[in-house]
Amino acid sequence: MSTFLQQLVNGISLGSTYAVFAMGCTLIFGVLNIVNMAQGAFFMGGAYFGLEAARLGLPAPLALAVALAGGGLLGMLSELVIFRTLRARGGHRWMGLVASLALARMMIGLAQEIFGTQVQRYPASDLMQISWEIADVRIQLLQVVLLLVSLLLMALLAFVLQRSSIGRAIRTVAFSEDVARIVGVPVGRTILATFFLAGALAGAAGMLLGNLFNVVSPFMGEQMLVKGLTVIILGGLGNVPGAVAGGFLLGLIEVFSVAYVSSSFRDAIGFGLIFVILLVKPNGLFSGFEERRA
Amino acid sequence: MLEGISLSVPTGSCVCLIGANGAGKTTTLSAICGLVAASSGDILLEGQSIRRASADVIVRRGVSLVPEGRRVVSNMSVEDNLLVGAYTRRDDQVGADLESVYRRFGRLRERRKQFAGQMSGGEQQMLAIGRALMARPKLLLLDEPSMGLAPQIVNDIFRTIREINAAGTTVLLVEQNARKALSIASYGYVLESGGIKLEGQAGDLLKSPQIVAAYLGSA
Amino acid sequence: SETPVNIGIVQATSGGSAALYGLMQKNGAELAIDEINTSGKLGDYKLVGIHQDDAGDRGQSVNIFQRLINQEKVAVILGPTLATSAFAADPLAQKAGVPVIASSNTAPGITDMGDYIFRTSPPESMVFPGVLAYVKKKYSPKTAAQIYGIDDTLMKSAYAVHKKALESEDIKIVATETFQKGDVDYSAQLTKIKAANPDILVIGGLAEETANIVRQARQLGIPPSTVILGANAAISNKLAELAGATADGFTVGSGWFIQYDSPKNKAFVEAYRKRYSSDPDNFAAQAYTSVYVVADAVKRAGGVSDLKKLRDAIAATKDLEANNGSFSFDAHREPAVTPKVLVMKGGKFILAAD
Amino acid sequence: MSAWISQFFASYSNIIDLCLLNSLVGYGLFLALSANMFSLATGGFMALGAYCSVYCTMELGFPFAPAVFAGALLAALGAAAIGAPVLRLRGDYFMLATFAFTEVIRVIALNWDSVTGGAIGIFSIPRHTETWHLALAVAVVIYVAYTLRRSYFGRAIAAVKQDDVVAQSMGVNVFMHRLSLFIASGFICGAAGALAAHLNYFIGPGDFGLVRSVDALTYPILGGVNALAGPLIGAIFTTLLPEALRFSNQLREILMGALVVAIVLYLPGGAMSVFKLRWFGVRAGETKLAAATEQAQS
Amino acid sequence: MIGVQLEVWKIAKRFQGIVAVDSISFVAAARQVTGLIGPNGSGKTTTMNMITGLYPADAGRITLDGVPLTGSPPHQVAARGVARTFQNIRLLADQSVLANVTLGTHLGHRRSILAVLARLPGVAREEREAEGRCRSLLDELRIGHLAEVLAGNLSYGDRRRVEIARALATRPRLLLLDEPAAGMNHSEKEQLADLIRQIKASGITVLLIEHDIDLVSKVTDHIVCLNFGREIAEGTPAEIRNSPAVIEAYLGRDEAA
Ligand SMILES: Nc1ncnc2c1ncn2[C@@H]1O[C@H](COP(=O)(O)OP(=O)(O)OP(=O)(O)O)[C@@H](O)[C@H]1O
Ligand SMILES: Nc1ncnc2c1ncn2[C@@H]1O[C@H](COP(=O)(O)OP(=O)(O)OP(=O)(O)O)[C@@H](O)[C@H]1O
Ligand SMILES: [Mg+2]
Ligand SMILES: [Mg+2]
Repeated sequence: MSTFLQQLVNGISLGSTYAVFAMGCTLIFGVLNIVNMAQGAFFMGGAYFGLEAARLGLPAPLALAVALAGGGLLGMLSELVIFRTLRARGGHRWMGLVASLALARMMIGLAQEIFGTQVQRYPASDLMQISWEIADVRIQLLQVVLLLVSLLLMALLAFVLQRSSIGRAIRTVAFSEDVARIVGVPVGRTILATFFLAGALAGAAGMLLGNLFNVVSPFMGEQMLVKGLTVIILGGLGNVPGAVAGGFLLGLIEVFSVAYVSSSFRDAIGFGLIFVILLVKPNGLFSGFEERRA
Repeated sequence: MLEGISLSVPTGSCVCLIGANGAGKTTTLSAICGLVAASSGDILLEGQSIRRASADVIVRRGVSLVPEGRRVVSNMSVEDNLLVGAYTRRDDQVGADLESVYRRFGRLRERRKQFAGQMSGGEQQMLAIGRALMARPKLLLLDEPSMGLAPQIVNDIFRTIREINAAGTTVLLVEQNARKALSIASYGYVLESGGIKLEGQAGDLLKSPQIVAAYLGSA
Repeated sequence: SETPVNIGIVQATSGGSAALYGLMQKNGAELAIDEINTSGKLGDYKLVGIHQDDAGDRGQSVNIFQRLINQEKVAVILGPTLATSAFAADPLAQKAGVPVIASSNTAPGITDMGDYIFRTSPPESMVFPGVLAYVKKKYSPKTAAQIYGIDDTLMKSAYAVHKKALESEDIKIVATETFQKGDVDYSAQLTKIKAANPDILVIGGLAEETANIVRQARQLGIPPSTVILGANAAISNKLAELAGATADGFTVGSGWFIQYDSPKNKAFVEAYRKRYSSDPDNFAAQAYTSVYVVADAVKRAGGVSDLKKLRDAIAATKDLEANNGSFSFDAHREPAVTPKVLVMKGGKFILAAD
Repeated sequence: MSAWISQFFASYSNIIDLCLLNSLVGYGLFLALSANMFSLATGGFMALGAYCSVYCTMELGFPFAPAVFAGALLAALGAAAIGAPVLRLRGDYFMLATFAFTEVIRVIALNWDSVTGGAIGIFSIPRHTETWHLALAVAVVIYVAYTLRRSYFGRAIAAVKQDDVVAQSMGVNVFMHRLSLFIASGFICGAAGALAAHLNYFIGPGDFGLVRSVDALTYPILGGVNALAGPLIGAIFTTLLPEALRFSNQLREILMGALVVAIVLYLPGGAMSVFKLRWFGVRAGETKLAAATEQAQS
Repeated sequence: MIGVQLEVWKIAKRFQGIVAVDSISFVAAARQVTGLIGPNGSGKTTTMNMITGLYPADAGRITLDGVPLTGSPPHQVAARGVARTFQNIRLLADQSVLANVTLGTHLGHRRSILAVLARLPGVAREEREAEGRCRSLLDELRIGHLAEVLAGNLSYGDRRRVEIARALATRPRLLLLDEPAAGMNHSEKEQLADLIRQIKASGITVLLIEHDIDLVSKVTDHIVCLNFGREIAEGTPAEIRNSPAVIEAYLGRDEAA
């Protein structure tokens, strides 16, 4: 029983890192409908920003703010350098994929140059070490914080997207820039703000994960990007609660397939399941109905 | 595609623009609200040039467009489509205006939670008009607002345009239904091959034999 | 005038975690080349290192091998970083008759590719049984759990070696778990292992992975009485840095370690620190040794005009003074070194007291 | 002179082979992309082709050609099998499902030691693939693509790509068209996998993962999805780039990224759109359009 | 080309609780023009979508010359000789007008893929014929000069013409037109009316959805009027224009003649 509970805790804490990162992804991939493969690099960048801040002796919340801002700035940079130009020149969505992959590559190379190739860790702080043992189940303070942060961010973001005029503006821009202009939405600024938001979420996720698992490396974003994409598609593109639910789901699937089947088939089980889910729900688990019509 | 068009829409008036397919009517409206850049000439709004202003700035200054082909945001609900129409507004009258759009188009109220993309053609047209009204524009540009609407609704639409105009909004109307358009407009321009071919008081145009033959048909 | 001896150094310095090992080896090799050239011990011969980065991509490794062999006319190739690259590229050198000396490939079958293929990195099978024997003697464990990287050639073969050694020592394997490159969370596997309550835990992972597994294992409450053993590749300064105090008691075997007490080694560590302002690891040391092996062979072969002769000279390397004592190749062109058992204590590897 | 050529070939033959091999994969993806199928199944298809053909040559003693065919066929069968359910999915959902396929194949390859050798892979594979095999395969695929593009089949595919409702309403069996392209793409990728396996003595599961699939997509996209030569140009460019930039050592990754970004930004229609750039101030194709619209107004 | 008779019997369609078509039955007689009118959202386009197989009908039956059509996917319906235009114009925007129209000839090609790959002589001939026919269709619709223009650059009215040309290129036996006159002015509508009469004269059955009651009256033989997914009136144009139900629900007082 305690093993089961421990695995549940493991799954939820892994899932919450996926969830925070996936929220940023769903903003860009789902809501804005832009393929930005550099999202994983913002995640990595955020972790390094946070790391440097922590090494300068900033307290954890402030370091998190630095990671957030850093990730956000990187996001804005990618919009300004790549996507804005591509849009202006009528590039295809797929070109964004190639360009952002290349951007991610540059950022990884740059991180290697600046911080070295090796994995680094956050300075050990007492706060990070706190953990409890309840009925033989270990829970870290950090895990709880991460869970709360992901739920809070979800509530906030879902509200902004669904209920506020900013959310409507973003969705309108994503549908058609011309339509957005017609109703007076400043297209460029809105997209830039969305990129900031998505980058900030990625950066925050990077720092949280870096703290929880003690791994900051130039390559940390690559696998996370894959997880993030999986999660947002699983949860239904552009659906913020879906991304969060999908994050927890993926975390739990992974942990439980290790726990009760076999760790060597973890990914096969995970992806096999996703395959089946997609066949049953072709627009993701939490999709509404088809909005297009003939 | 357009060459040397000059037209003026006095404050508070209702001016109508007619012409054959491909004459350049849509392009004219697009140029006014900043969607396409005019390659020469100037566009003045209340005496100030808006030729180089970006579309969102123009909208903020009170220009609102009902675009050709509806262009509703298909993956957003009807209500959100209307609310995004009021994006530039910061006053507290938005709710009241929403109510008045719903009063005008009962169908939209029934379907406020439905995705706009799932609406029928005519319902989308109502939505596009409603969205433009939500901005409370000073200048309303309408590109074939009656397209795809049932006759009864068409009459409603023209009545609405007249009311809005009477309430002080300046209207520039592009219509294929020239007879109806000229009957509510005060002044009209006829566009052909990217240039203005004829202009005059709406009443005079309605009687012009040329216009009757080409655009009105015998009633 | 000087006769150049071109030495191809095929090490990944970009493109993923391979770069970590590649960079170290490149550093070690270049340090050795410069030392030898300034010492003038090769007389008219001057070693010229030609480093090429294959980014850990074996398509590129093959491209590089072709060019080094046919265009640069290298006398010997050091590398490549990854065993998968070696399997693809080494046959070219074998065919062309150019000796290859690997200093990080520890997978089985490397030297089976042909008589021109050598390595200075002791394969896991040479190292681990000694480590296990030591642990068995000291703690007499009955049960073991294994965790290894299933998608890594190196770790997959390390796993097989570990398993065989455990079986031959009659230690029961109560749990076998795997992970993949890029994983950061091992808690699911470790929770399972904790439930199986093994006496020892054997990790088949690279240094960074191992560090995290060790740390998370302790965090999840796997008790200090469970001794943790690692693979040869886990030996790195990173381990202590990443795992902190939780790494205490971590046990590994190695052909080389930084505190090895010999004048040659002290000089190497000193020179390395001075030049790169960081500590060398065993990959750097093995690459360093490789260059000395080449230099020695060039001398004995009397030049590089005949690569067959050079190969024979390399194969005949015997009792060469190296930074880990004396170095020889065995009949299979594998390093004949006596591995040492190291235990982590207070952030440092120390020689295990028997 | 001939000495120079043989020296050149000895030094660079693997690069040439890789260019051709990647082009072949690129054309496999080109077909899929031409019907809007953003497929990440490439890695899986190549793995099927590679392992199957190696099994045929090394275990069953097949000659080379039948072994390659068997590999390609198995990949095509794989495409047919997953095609039916997966082709119902749209856009990114399709992408994820094909990626899931690749991952499942990779994990199977990692675990099925007796056939695939697990992570250690299979080495000492006989080297059968010659440069002319690859060149021939690329030539055949280009011919097929070229001929089909200009036929009613090509028009139907173009319609499927942009609006499948329209295509259906004009009598195009959208599902069958997409499925046959997907199978063709699987066949080509499988053949490429088989050829790759017999090129470099060694295969392992790491060769066929996500990276492989994404790289394969970038060839046609970077080259230009609307031009037949796109995949060729894209593949050659991406294969040569790391070699050409080798001088830059540590900065290589950064330079490579920057170059690709620059190309995408300056040629947003792909590298092949360089031919549509303004030469002499006039854009190819533009004059025609302007003339036509002028007429329209008179 | 011999037009077919379309029979629609008690078809229904609902979307998540919205009843789009409740129960509709009508017959579009062979080689005649039948009008389908009704207020916005009354289910006209949905009916057309069910006929063409884009939406499966929830209930009811659709037949062509007595042979059931219900349940066939759209491409099979097209193969039976049913062609349509779309109310929300659906052209391939980045392709030329000619390419858009030539797509309509898809079903006309008899040569197999293998023949295409082998470049048999018949293939090229077929292609040439198809292109020739499409060009003459464009000329008929007075947009021949726009053949090479990208469809996305056309004005609204011209796009409608391309839609019609594309549908005609399929050599239909039943042509479904969804508001073809939207966006056209008076004289353009006159031309369209002539075209519809010509189409009828060539023996094609036409089902016409249109809000311009004058146009509908001019060209149709028979009109069906819907409201809230049900049929409220049926008859000749004159009968419909005078039907109180139609006036009440659809035309409004001013339009009644
Ligand atoms: N992006 C473009 N590129 C080239 N030509 C264009 C473009 N947009 C419009 N045109 C051309 O400009 C001319 C005017 O088009 P416009 O859409 O303004 O006509 P319109 O008067 O609104 O016609 P309609 O009544 O059919 O809507 C047309 O001939 C059209 O082909
Ligand atoms: N896919 C869909 N999902 C939900 N509701 C739909 C869908 N398609 C149509 N509807 C609804 O069904 C009703 C009938 O739509 P339809 O398009 O058939 O109307 P119509 O008679 O063609 O109207 P119009 O003259 O305005 O084009 C409308 O109220 C519409 O909102
Ligand atoms: Mg227009
Ligand atoms: Mg309709």
